[in-house]
Amino acid sequence: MLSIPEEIPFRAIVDGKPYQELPKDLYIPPEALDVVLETFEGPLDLLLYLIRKQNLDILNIPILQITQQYMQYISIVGELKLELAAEYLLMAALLAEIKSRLLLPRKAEQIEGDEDDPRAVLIRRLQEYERIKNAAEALDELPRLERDIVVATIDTSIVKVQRPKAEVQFQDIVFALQGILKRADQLSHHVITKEPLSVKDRMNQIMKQLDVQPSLLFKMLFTYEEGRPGVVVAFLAILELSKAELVEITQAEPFSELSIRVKNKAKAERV
Amino acid sequence: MSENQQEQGELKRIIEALLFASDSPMSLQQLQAVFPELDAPRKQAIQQAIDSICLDYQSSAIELHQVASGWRFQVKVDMASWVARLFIQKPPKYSRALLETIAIIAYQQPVTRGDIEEIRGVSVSTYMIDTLLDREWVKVDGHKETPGRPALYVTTKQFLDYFNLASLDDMPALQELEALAIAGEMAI
Amino acid sequence: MSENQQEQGELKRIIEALLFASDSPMSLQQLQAVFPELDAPRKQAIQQAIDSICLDYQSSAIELHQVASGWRFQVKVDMASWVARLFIQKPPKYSRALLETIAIIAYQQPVTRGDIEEIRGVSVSTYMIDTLLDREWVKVDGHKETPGRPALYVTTKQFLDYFNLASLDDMPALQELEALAIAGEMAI
Repeated sequence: MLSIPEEIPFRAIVDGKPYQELPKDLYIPPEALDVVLETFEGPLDLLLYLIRKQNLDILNIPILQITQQYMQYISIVGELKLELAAEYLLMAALLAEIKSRLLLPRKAEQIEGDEDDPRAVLIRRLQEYERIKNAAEALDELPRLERDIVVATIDTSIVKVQRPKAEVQFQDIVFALQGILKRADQLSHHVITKEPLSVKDRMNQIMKQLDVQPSLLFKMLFTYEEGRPGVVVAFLAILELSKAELVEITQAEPFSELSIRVKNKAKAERV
Repeated sequence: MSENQQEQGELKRIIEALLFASDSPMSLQQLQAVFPELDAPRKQAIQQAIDSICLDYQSSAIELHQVASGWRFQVKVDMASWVARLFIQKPPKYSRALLETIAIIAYQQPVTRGDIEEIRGVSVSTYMIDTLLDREWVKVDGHKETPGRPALYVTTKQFLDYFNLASLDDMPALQELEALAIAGEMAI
Repeated sequence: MSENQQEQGELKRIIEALLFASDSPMSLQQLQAVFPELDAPRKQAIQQAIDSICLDYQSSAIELHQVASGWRFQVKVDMASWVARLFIQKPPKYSRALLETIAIIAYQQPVTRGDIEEIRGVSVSTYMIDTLLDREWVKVDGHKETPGRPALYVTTKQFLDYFNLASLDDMPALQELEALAIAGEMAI
């Protein structure tokens, strides 16, 4: 699981190590890169774009090729110092996982159903997303009020009756205002929880934890309240630390718990 | 003209007047409720009047159209470009994110915010949900019995009215999902 | 049908659509101005179209009627009692969005539409502002000296009268609001 192949450029996401040149098979013109995050609605949208751009069959996408393109794309976005949404990193981790699973030898008797094929899950999500994406486009084309539909109105001033006006208690206004305040309150809390997760910060955090306790169980480095993006960031941080040879990942025996240990105390001070 | 026909002709004019005068679409029930209780026409008679009015306006610039919350007179769609010249303000444009979100709610309802995020693969902002609630395109319809009891969102009649639809069945058909048939061998 | 007749028929439909779409009566001049300058019909042709529409609606529940500022469709006099029943029946209800808008204007005046949008977190429709202006609960009181010079809205005396308040100071103090203002959460 941890033997992520070297060519996956996680490094660029973290510290923006400069590339000498742009990858040749990148399908997005470099000048368009600064608008990409606004252009795509998310990682699924980007993947669909990469697949559709090359006329690939969604049911049989070459995972290796698509993974490489996706990684190149997000590493360049990372390099341009754009805040890369955690969702994009999550997808990168998923692709890496699928790729590594495909590289592993499989037991002969293990005839997997579609549900167990990691590609099947991804393909199903891509299909479902594309369906909604198309539906949203179709919805946008329906005739609608304010754009294509105008209600026919006539004058009714000859009707003598005073049209009743809406009755409002001042209390209604106070309630309405309290509603706004409550929402504003929730919104401000929301902003705090939505603070972007940074791999670099997480690396520092882990090293600090290891300062106190030189060896930690792998699972202790994850905060499940942060959800999947948080898990991905922690995972990437561990990989980075391992790659930089600041920590060591060990396993006492097969299938036992992994633990993380400081590898070089002197070097750690410099992170 | 028989007395019956005369009555039906009069009913038709009343229905026509009411539908033109009302600010919002009117259902058969709402039309019926305008009449004195003991003298109210049957819904079938009102429907007949509506059918007849629809025919009358066939060659006109307006039409009687049925949307989710009832019937309304509206300018025919082929006149839209002319009518648009009357209005200085540009019609609002909706972002892809918003359209995708409302599409998910419309097709998969009831859904939680988490369901929407799962399908779109990105987080859904509070602002977006608020905008949809504010426009009264969606409403909260109960809570899911899972941890946190997240709100379940459904679309409203106003949403259908806005998009000129009479029911959810009139939404553009979702494309079929192609069956997954991944070969046993997983090529890389 | 000659080409000329066809053109006149098309013109008639456009005029009909415009008169139904417009909120206020339209004069021949205003109708003419809707067309591209080089392609505008002559006033005489527009008048002909109007005459023809008048005939079409003779047996209908509405009529095309000329008032001082132009032509408008209106409900026929003999239908007035039915329309009156409709209006009595349907006292409108203000939406949450509208109540929030008036609340913000009352407590934060003077405010621009942008201010209201910022506080509510969603866009504010023209319809809402128009409803409040119509009701004479708010009025425009100058413009903010920022780009676009947006209108500044304040509440009116009628607003205070309706709620039986002698002055704005009589509004209940909202401590939460003050707390939030101190915390700088909202641009006040």
